[in-house]
This record gives sequence, structure tokens and C-alpha cells, in this order.
Amino acid sequence: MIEMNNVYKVYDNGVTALNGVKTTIDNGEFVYVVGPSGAGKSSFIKMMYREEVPSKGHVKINHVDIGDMKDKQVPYLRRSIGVIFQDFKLLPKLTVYENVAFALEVIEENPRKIRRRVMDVLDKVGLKHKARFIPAQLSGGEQQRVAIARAIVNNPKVVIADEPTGNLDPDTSWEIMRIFEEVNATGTTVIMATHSKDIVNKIRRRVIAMENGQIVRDEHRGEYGYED
Amino acid sequence: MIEMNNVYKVYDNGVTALNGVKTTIDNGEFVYVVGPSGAGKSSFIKMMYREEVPSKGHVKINHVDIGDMKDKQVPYLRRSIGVIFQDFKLLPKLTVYENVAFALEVIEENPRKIRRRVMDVLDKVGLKHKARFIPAQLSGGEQQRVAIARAIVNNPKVVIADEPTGNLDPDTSWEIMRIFEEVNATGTTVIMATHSKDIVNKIRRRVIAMENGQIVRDEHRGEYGYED
Amino acid sequence: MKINTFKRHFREGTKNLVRNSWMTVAAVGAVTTTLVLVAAFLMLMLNLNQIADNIESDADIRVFIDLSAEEDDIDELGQNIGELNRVEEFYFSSKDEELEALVEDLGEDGEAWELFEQDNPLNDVYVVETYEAEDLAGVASTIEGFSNVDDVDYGSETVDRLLQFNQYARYIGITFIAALLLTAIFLISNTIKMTITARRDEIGIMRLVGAKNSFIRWPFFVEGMLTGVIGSVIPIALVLGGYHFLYINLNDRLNFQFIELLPWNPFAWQLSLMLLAIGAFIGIWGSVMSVRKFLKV
Amino acid sequence: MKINTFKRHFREGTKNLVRNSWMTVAAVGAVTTTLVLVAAFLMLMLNLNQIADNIESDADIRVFIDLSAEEDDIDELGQNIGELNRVEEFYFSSKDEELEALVEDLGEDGEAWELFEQDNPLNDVYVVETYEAEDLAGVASTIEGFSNVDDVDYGSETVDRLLQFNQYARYIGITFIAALLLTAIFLISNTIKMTITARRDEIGIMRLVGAKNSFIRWPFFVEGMLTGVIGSVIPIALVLGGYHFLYINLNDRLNFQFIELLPWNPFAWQLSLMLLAIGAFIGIWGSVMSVRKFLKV
Ligand SMILES: Nc1ncnc2c1ncn2[C@@H]1O[C@H](COP(=O)(O)OP(=O)(O)OP(=O)(O)O)[C@@H](O)[C@H]1O
Ligand SMILES: Nc1ncnc2c1ncn2[C@@H]1O[C@H](COP(=O)(O)OP(=O)(O)OP(=O)(O)O)[C@@H](O)[C@H]1O
Ligand SMILES: [Mg+2]
Ligand SMILES: [Mg+2]
Repeated sequence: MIEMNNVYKVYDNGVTALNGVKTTIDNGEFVYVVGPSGAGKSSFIKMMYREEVPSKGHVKINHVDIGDMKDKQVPYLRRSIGVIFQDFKLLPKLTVYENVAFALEVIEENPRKIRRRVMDVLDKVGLKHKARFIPAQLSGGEQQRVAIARAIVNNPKVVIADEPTGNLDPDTSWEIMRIFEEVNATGTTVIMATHSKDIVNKIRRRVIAMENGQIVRDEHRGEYGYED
Repeated sequence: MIEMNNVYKVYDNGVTALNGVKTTIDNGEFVYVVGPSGAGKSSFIKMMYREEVPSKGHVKINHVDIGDMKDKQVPYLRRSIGVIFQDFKLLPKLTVYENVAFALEVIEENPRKIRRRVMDVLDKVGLKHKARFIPAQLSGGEQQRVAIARAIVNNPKVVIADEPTGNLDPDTSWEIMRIFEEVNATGTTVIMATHSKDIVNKIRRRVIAMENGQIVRDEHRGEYGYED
Repeated sequence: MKINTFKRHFREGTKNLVRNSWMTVAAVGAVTTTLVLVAAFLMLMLNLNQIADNIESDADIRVFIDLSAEEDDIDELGQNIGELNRVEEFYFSSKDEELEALVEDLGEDGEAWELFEQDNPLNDVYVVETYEAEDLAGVASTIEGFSNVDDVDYGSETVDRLLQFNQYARYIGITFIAALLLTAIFLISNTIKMTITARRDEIGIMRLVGAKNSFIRWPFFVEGMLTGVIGSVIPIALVLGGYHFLYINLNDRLNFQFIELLPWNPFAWQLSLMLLAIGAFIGIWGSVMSVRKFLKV
Repeated sequence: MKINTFKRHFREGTKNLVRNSWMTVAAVGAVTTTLVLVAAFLMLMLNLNQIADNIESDADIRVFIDLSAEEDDIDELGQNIGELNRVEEFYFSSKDEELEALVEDLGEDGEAWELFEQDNPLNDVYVVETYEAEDLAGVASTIEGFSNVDDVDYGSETVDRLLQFNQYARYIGITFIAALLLTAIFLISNTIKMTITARRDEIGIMRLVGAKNSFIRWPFFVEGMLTGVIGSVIPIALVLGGYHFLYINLNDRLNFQFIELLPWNPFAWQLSLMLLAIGAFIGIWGSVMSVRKFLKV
């Protein structure tokens, strides 16, 4: 369960990205985060895996305040959350296989199990045949799918995706959405920032709409849109 | 005028990204390039400003074969073409203003004129108030708009855009499209790879559909889609 | 740490050397050049030190025996001297031998004095050597108290000066080596720091994916160690080969009797081991220190 | 190039130093440490060289005059010697003065000889100094041909050895300085290369946006030059300050007459200028060379 209580985020340069955000996301939910460019969607999401800490207010993951969390515990928090970053954040020197395997090596998983699981996931996102390529040798959409594979490879309790279909054609996008639905069906929370009206309106789930760092709408089975 | 004649592109690792492409794009045209992830859209576009050279076949820009082009001439070719890269390619240490101004400094434009023109363009893409930020301090969509501003700032004869709205919400996307239409109206060629069905179907223009490194459809006032 | 994880770290560390090839070249290059410099300077300084030692140990005490002393007295004096525990060895030199040596020392100047051989004005002498140059003064004053001693001379002024000069030279040498080593450490860790800073994004990504700091640090530890060890290969080869060459060729040429180089074995080996240790240490240290900076939350 | 463009390049080069702060620190640090080392070594070597020169110039020729020579003969011989054009100066030393000097030289050993003052067996002597130590042998053999000369001595063996030793020392010194300079060049350009390689993406982007290679190169040129110049500030300060300190303090203490340090002015200034030039040159060179690699199409 993710709880935010009156969360403010002011970056070093004075920009207020979150301006009093209050919400609760239960385990197993599927949530879209929508809003115009610069609304604070990425900032909102970054609070959940502690890439950024709130300037004011509290963020609790399973009742633990991440502000009070010890540095040593942060890696464990992050392992329980699979994140697809807006800019992918792939390790440029590692192959596709190694990039995905990394998330399992970190938790000291058995090497044989790693191999099986990584190949399974790459197959799911349609990149099994590019396992030995490095990111620079992939198209934009392929890189995005590697990021998706890495996020779901260790069966995290929460999957957070920041515009996971921005570089994908509609067909591939629907395939990825199917994967997210599958993951969600097994009880995993899915939180997804997106600009895709099509997807939000077709696969109806909870929609959190943001503007100027605030939540302007929070609707179950909602539509795309962020005008209040 | 851009002519491609039987162009093949095989990357070092053996991937064939272009598999015999033949097409002509006239001055002043507005062309969408669509196709699934990994179809070769970016590779196709990279041929036009010589980021990549064909493994076989010829690419001619205004009747000059870029294969025969001297190294010294490449910068001049690139100055006549404004490119929006799929991964933005902003200079991380420069501010938004400096990133955009760079395209004008390169052609040794008068400093006063640079200032005026850069602020104009930043205003157009809605980032005037973030002129002093560096890219890392921007949201994904904001970075994309800086890339757009840089591409159009020196009034190039050709604007090439690789998924210029991938990180933008629908509203901002339409604004950007309006800018492209404006630019196109003054006689500038616009070539744009995109995954946005909405845009392609609403603003009807020539559509080049690619799959597996080949052009599978080339239609004026066409629809989004790439099944043959 | 599981054994599999340990293997992984070692594999990663090694792979990283290959992946970041230009950085590896730069870092190994920095280690190599500075260690070569350190090695050359150490070879020079340790040998100069050895030479200084030799010069000092050449210094001795000359005990002038009373002209009136009988043979028995002389023997007794010798016995007394032999019982002193700071004395390494001593020998007797008759006044005739002394004259001969003097005439020889003076070269052409001395020829004139040969005429006076029949009327030798010199004393018989005991030449005494001590274990350490520093003991000369003490032993000399003890011997001065013995009977049948006319006078004692240990070239006090010359020896004192020499000792002082050697002391100076050693201070300068030690300062230089320390400076050189510090420079080497600074440059190498600087270079390694740069190679790692260039990978700050990588480290950031690892942390975002849930890697513990120790997990991130280990491959860098291995990488730093290997950088240092590889970087010390050429310096070690130069020491082993180059010093051999110098030793063979120079030792004969340097025909001043007091100059003698340290023997190749074990000196070259000891120095090599030292270089290896310095290389590995600096590599690890530079590497781990630099990573630390990016592991702050 | 337009004047505006030139200003821009200079501004960019300066800004880049600030923007890439950690790289600047690393590159300037490398320049600083290696130049300090170069400076220290140059100070040492040039002074040792000077000392060696002094020792050599102390060597002289002793012309032993026939015991039978009259005062006129002696004067004539003096005149003949004075006319030789490699002779710098010469003076007469009577046999009494010679004996005195000898007795003094021998120290306590010599006292015995004082008894023989009435019966001095030594010759009168002309002591001749030449401009260059290398001329000693030639002048000596010329003088040997003059009348009333009993014998000529210029310590041929000792001087030859000394000359040879100094030659060796100089070779070693020059080799060391050359090695040090090469190391400095390697390390500095290596560091600069790394700072630039870390910016290969940046350079790639500039090229994609239509910048000419020369346009990209210029700010790096400025940056390299500034790196070198800034890096030479501390070494220069150390030379100017440190050498002053050494000169004041050491020159008196080193009480061997033949050791005299090079005067602070102009030596320290010349060395500083040299360091500045080396710094700037290496900075520019390392910078421009490294950029070149990424400007290939
Ligand atoms: N590291 C940062 N430093 C300073 N300002 C930042 C930083 N990151 C984001 N911002 C600012 O905070 C605001 C919100 O950014 P955020 O990335 O959360 O927007 P977003 O909703 O994800 O937008 P997009 O849809 O374009 O990705 C923006 O105005 C941005 O300029
Ligand atoms: N530098 C490269 N080296 C090797 N292979 C590459 C390189 N760039 C692209 N490829 C491969 O070429 C194929 C076409 O890539 P391209 O980037 O042109 O696709 P795209 O149509 O732009 O895809 P997307 O919509 O995902 O951006 C892909 O299979 C990709 O893996
Ligand atoms: Mg965002
Ligand atoms: Mg693409």
C-alpha cells in the first residue's frame, strides 16, 4: 500500500513539482497517472521508490515512512518495485541479456534460474533474438521493451511505469499492456504514467489526473483527460 | 529533394535495418513515416543527414550523392536540415537557451540576432520560462520540446523529426503539430516518424509505411497503418 | 556473500576492464609510468645509500704508538683494543709501512721524501675499524686513555662532515621518494577516479535497480586491483631486466673502489615485490575511494 | 573567423572548465603534480651540474721549477706561461709556502715533518689554472717543454676520473629529466584525453547539429591552454618561493667551498617561464590531439 499525505516537492532550482499531493494506492490496484507535460507525473512516481524525497509531507510504503527509512533499507525497497524509467536508464555497456539479468543478480539469485527467467521475459517482450545486443544497437522501441523486461523480471510487488509506450507503435503497445494486465492479475500493483488516450479509454482503470503538481481528478474506471 | 535508390543498411552486428528502399521526397512535402518498432524508421531518417551511410545504394540530397560528399561539406548539409532525435541528444551541460542557441552559433550568426530568435522559438514551444534550466532539470516532454526548438531555430530547408510527440500529452502534441504545419507552409520539407495514429489520421498527409526495412506502402493523404 | 556472487563480482570486474577499454588504458598507463619513475628513483637512491654506507665504513681510527714502546707493550695495546666491543677489526702497521704508504699517497710530490727513509720520523700505528661510523669518536677517546698511546686520529673533521653530508643526502632522497610516491598515488587515484566518475550514471542506475552499495563496490575493487597489478608489469620487467643490465655493465666501469651496486638478487626481486604491492594497493584504494563518493544516498 | 566567433570560443573554453569541474580538477591536478616533480628535479640537476662545473674548475696544474733555477729564470718561465691563451690565471708558490700547505694538509700526521723545515726538499711551484678542465692536459704538456721546468703535475688521473664521473652523472641526469618530461607529457595528455573522451557524446551531438570540426576544436584549444597555465601556477609559486628559501638557508650550511647554488635571480625566473611554457604546450597539445580522434567522420 502506498500512501501520500500532503506531499510537496520543490527542486533545488525552486521549481515546485508537487504541490500538496494526497492519495492512497492499495495493493493490487491498476492506476493510470495522466496530465500535461511538466504536470509532475514523473515526480509523483519518483517518490514511490525514493529516487526523490518529499520536501514536505510523508510518503509511506506498506506503512513505513520512506523519509525515516535507513539508507541500508533503500535497496530492499527498490527490489520490491519494478520501475520503467521515462529515459529507460539502461546500462550502456551491458548487453540486453545482462541488463535484464542485473536485476536478478542484485538479489543474488541462482545463476541457472537467472538464465531461464531472463530468457522467458525477453521472449515476452519480443526481444529474445536481440539478447546479445547492447542498447546503442537497438531502436527506441526496443530499448523501451528492455526496460520493461528488467522491471518485471523479478516479479516485484509493484510495477511503476513512466510512459512505457511512448516509443512504441500501437500494436506493440497493446502487447505491453497485455503483459501489465497479466502482471496485475497476479496481484501486483501497477502504476503507469501515460499520454495515451487510446489506452486509458479502452482499458478502463483508476485514473489519477495531475496538473501543476496537484491531483485534479481521481476516478475509478475513468477516462483520459485532466481539465477540471 | 531527397532521393533514395535501392538503399540497404546492414549494421556492424549484421542486422539489416534497410532492405532495398527506393523513394523520392520533393521539396515542401510533409511526410509521415510509420511502422512497427524496429521497422527501420530511424535508420531511414538517419540516411538523410548522413548520421549513417548506406551499405549499398545511393542517397541524394538535391542531386548530390551523400556517399560522394566530402567530409568538409557534411556540416553544411546538416545545417540545412533541422533534426529532432528520438533520444533528444541535448548537450547535458548547457542550459536550454544555450542548447538552442548552439545551432545558430555554429553558423556564426550575429549574437544579437541569436538572442532574439532563440527566445522567439522557446516561446513557441512554451519553454521561455525554463530558458536557464539544464536538461536534467526538465520533464521528458520539456526536453523533447527543447529538441524541437533547436531543430527549427535556424529556419532549415528540411525538418526531420523522429517521434517528436512520443513524450507529449495530446494537447501539447497538437501544438507541436501546428508548429510543423506552420513551418511546412513556408515551404520547408517536414519528415516525421511517428507512432501516433491520432495525428496521422487527423492531419492527412503523405504516409510512408515501413516494415522489416522495406517500404510497404506509400500513400498521399494516407491513413495510419503498416499491414500490407 | 554467496560463492556465486563472489564469482560474479570477479567476472564483472574483469569484464569492466575490457568494456571500458580506453579508461583501462589510461589508468594502467598512469600506474605504469609513475611506477617506472618510482622504480628508477628507488634504484638510484638505494644504491646511493649503499655507496654512502661503504664510504662511511671505510673510515678508521689510527692509533699512533709511543716511539718508546717495546714490542710487548705494543702487543698488550693490541689486546686491549681487541677487547673493545665496538671494534670490528684492527691491524698493525709499522712505521716503515706507514712511510711507504705516505710516499705513495703523495704521488710525485712524495718522491722527494724517499731520501729520508733512513731517518723515518713516523710512529708505528694500529689501524682500528668500528662496526659503525658513529662509534669512531667513542672508541677513539677510549683508546686515547690506554698506555703507550702517543696520539689517536680518526680524521674527526672529515668523517663528521661526511656523516653530515650523507645525512643531508638521505633526507633529500627520502623527501624525493615520498614526494614521488605521493604524486604517484595522487595521479593514479585521480585517473581511476575519472574513469569511475565517467560511470557515475551507471552507478546511479545500479542503485535505482536495488543494488546494495557493497554489491556495486566489489567489481570496482577487483577492477582497481587488476589495474594496479597490470600497471606494475612493465615497471617490474624493467627493474628485473634493466637492473640486471646496469649491474653487469656498470659495476665494472665504476672503478672507484667504494662504489659497488646492490646485488641483482635479491635487490631486484624485493623492489619488484614492492612495486606490485604499491600498484595493487593504489589501484584498490583509488577505486574504492572514488566509488564511495557516488554511493552516498 | 569572425571576431564574435573568436570571443565565443574563448568564452566557451573558459565556461567548460567550470562546467566540467571534476575533470578540470583532475587535469589541473595532473599538470600541477607532474610539473612540481619536473621543477624539483630540474632544480636539483641544474645545481648539481653547476657544482660539478665548480669542482672541475678547481683543478689546476702544478709546475715544479728546477731547484737550480735563478730568480730571472723563474720570472721568464712565469711570462711564458702567462702568454699561453688557454691559461686563465696562475700564481707563484715558493717551496716554503708549499711545505706549509703540505704540513697543513696532512693534519696531525704532518706535524712530524715540521722538524725538517730547515731542510726543505720541495720545489718552488707555479700553480696554473685553465679556462676549461678539458684544457689541462694540453697546457700541461706545453709547459713541460719550457726550460727550467723540473716536472709538471695536474693530477691527471684524478681529474680524468672526475671528468668522466661528471659526464656519467650528466648523462644520468639528462636521461632522468627526459624520462620525467615524457612521463609528464604522457600523464597530462592522458588525463586531458580522458576528460575529452568522457565528452565524446557531446562532440558527437555538436557534429550532428552541423558544427565544423574547427568550430568544435577551438574551445578545447582554449580549455587545454588554460588547464596547462592554471596547472603551472603552483609549481611556479613553489619554484619562486621554495628556491628562495633553499638558497637563503642551504647556501651557507653547505660549507664545502666548491658547493654553491645557482643564484635565485635569474635562475628561478627562467625555470618558471619554462614551466609555464611546458604547461601551456602540453595542455594545448593533449587537448587538440584528443579531440582530433572524435572528429573523424
Ligand atoms: N531534477 C529536477 N530539477 C529541477 N526541476 C525539475 C527536475 N525534475 C523535474 N523538474 C521540474 O518539475 C516539473 C515536473 O516535472 P515532471 O518530470 O514530474 O513532469 P511530468 O509530469 O513527468 O512531465 P512529462 O509528461 O513531460 O514527463 C517540471 O516543470 C520540471 O521542469
Ligand atoms: N547502431 C545500430 N547497430 C546495430 N543495429 C541497429 C543500430 N541501430 C538500429 N539497429 C537495428 O536496426 C533495426 C531498425 O532500427 P530503427 O532504429 O531504424 O527502428 P525504428 O523503426 O526507428 O524503431 P522504433 O520505432 O522502435 O524507434 C532494429 O532491429 C535495430 O535493432
Ligand atoms: Mg515525466
Ligand atoms: Mg526509431
